[in-house]
Amino acid sequence: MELAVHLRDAVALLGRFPALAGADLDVARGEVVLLRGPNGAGKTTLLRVCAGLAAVSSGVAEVLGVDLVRHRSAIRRRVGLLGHATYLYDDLTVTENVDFWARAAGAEVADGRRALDRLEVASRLHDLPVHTLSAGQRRRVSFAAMVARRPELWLLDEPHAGLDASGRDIIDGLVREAASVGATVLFASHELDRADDVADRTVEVVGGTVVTAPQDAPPLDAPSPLAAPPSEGVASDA
Amino acid sequence: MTVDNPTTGAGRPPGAASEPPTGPPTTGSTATRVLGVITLVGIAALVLLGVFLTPADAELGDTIRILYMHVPTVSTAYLAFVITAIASVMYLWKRTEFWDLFAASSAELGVLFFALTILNGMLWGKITWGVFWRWEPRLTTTAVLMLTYVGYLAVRQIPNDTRTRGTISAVIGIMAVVNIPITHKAVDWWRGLHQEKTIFGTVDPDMKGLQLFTAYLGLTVFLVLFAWLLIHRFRVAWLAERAADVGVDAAIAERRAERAVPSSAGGAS
Amino acid sequence: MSDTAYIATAWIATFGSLGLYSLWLLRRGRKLSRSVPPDERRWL
Amino acid sequence: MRDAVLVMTKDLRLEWRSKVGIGQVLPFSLLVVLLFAFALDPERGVLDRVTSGLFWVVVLFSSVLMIERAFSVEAADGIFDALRLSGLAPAAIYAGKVAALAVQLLAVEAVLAVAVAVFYDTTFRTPVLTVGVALVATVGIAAAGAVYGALAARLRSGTTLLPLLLLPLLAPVLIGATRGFEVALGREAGPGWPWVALLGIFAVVYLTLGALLFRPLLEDA
Repeated sequence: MELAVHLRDAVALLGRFPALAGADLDVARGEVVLLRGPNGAGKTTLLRVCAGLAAVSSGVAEVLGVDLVRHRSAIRRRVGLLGHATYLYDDLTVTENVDFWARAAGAEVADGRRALDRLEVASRLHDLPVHTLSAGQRRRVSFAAMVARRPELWLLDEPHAGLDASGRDIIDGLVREAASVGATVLFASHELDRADDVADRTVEVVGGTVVTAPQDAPPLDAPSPLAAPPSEGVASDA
Repeated sequence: MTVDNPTTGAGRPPGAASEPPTGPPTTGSTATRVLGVITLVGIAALVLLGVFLTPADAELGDTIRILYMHVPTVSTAYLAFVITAIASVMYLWKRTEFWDLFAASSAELGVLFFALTILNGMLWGKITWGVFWRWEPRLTTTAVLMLTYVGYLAVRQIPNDTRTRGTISAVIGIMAVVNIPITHKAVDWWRGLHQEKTIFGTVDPDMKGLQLFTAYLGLTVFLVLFAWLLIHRFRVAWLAERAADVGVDAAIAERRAERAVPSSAGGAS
Repeated sequence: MSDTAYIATAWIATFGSLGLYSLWLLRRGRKLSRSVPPDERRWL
Repeated sequence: MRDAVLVMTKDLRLEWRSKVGIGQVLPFSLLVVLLFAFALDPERGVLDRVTSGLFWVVVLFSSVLMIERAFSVEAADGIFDALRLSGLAPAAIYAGKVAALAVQLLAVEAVLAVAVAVFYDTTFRTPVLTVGVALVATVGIAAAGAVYGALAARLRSGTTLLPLLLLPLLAPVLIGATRGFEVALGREAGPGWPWVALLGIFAVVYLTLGALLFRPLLEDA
């Protein structure tokens, strides 16, 4: 079974702070894996490393057959990342944004519009500048922009955040559909009840490393007040 | 010269040998001591010859004594920026920390030598023109070019991870060095082509005997001095990075410790 | 200030500042060397 | 090439939507033209001697504002990451940004030229040379500006750093463009084309350099 993501003892530094301190992870193609873990555990960095955006300072890191330590920009085109940012130009309208990102990826404008409809972004919003939209609507538009690019590897950082119930259903549907078509999905989430029935497997990220928790691991209680990271003022990610 | 191992970031395999510190306590080494001695002897000779023994110049009078030190200073500065550009290209290609720190060290020396160049130029100007500053081609070019490299050093002060800082510095290092010939040409045309008494006449051929020897002595002394400074500056930069790294292994160990106790301390955020 | 005074200033200022810079470098090197484990010191 | 046009149209549409260039940068440049008039006491005939130099100093300041704006848009909202993932060739993004910047700068320069002609009653005797100098100088400014704009946009104190990095580098452009305009205004004898040639070398050198350097800049700076 060909591996989409293969990490062995991967270390990724944010400044001097080891956001990833030796992570091991194997994800097969077409698998949907949920990343669970407290804030600051390194989930976001793990996703950014898989997207080829964060540098791996030591260890083995191969995504979609590309060695990330040597030339990590090679896989970016084949990866879709959805984070807390919207990745949208505030002053451009919804359609202009989606059209731009679709055509930038070499996809058709029609793909973008279809993705918008899949995300049920009301057509009356299509010609409004993005900054007038609510956070939930913006997240749907950025999700549509990502879907239009048809990435082989979906990296979603708390995709459900800020979405209403119908939005979450749409996203879960899209994730299942993408996995069925052979795409691989890696997503971090705190909504454990909903995420569990979408994900094939759950993996726990703690302290910058991956602990493959058993399927029904007990829910985590709230983390105590957090110790300041040892490095000078580099805030670690969520 | 041992080239750094190909890992790109500052991380290195944990578990370094921890025997008591036996390495040399300073950035000195036999090589630098030899260079150091040669430099000091050379400077002494240069001062002796340049200031006292050589006759005043037929055309430039005593002001040639400043030139003996002035021309080598500016040549070393330009050499420093060429080295920075080459090291920057190598960094963008090889991505090893060695080239990044090498480029930065050379740039810092370049700015120092440019500052001295301007200082000497103004003093020379005071004698020749009676005024510290004239919009004379060489002085103007030096001032403008120095500002582009002050920008280079300013960027390196901004706290950033080493990869980003390295890449941005390399880009500036390359953009700035290409500006040197262009600015030279522009400023020359700007002040018109008539060759007024400029301070940078190449080591003019009609100099002879002792004057010519002193001029070339100056160049060699400054090159050796530059080499000595560059080696030390590079090692200081290298040690600064390693000193910062010392914390990384502890941080990685501490981070992994969180894993053992997942539900109590939680991740640092 | 006579010409020779300017010439003297030029030489003293140049080698003075180079000397100070070198001392600063050596001092900083010595201080940093102490805080770095021995195998870290890489000489050209 | 198609990607470059895509980026350029996106930038120009962004400008058209937000009107920062026309609404803020252009009025700023006209304001500075007035300020210089206040400072230099038009009666004493100083103004017409410094018109071309003043024009280009104003253009340089306006270009810093415009470049800073053009790239702060990209740095916001994680768009820089999206660009890295987008599959757009870095050189295409660079070319698109430079083209968009040049178009906006030329618009500002056109209005500025009218203002200068009116306020300082200057007449551009040889319009062909004037336009030529302006075109080549603007391409040079945009070419160097786009590289520094991209790297300054993601540094924390990038806005204050951009002028320090860019303006010294643009010294040859300021010299070439000013002297080119002096010839165009008929205030200086001699051929104007050497200055255009100098500006041309600057533009070509920095266009190629920018296209080459944008890849590492985008990749992991």
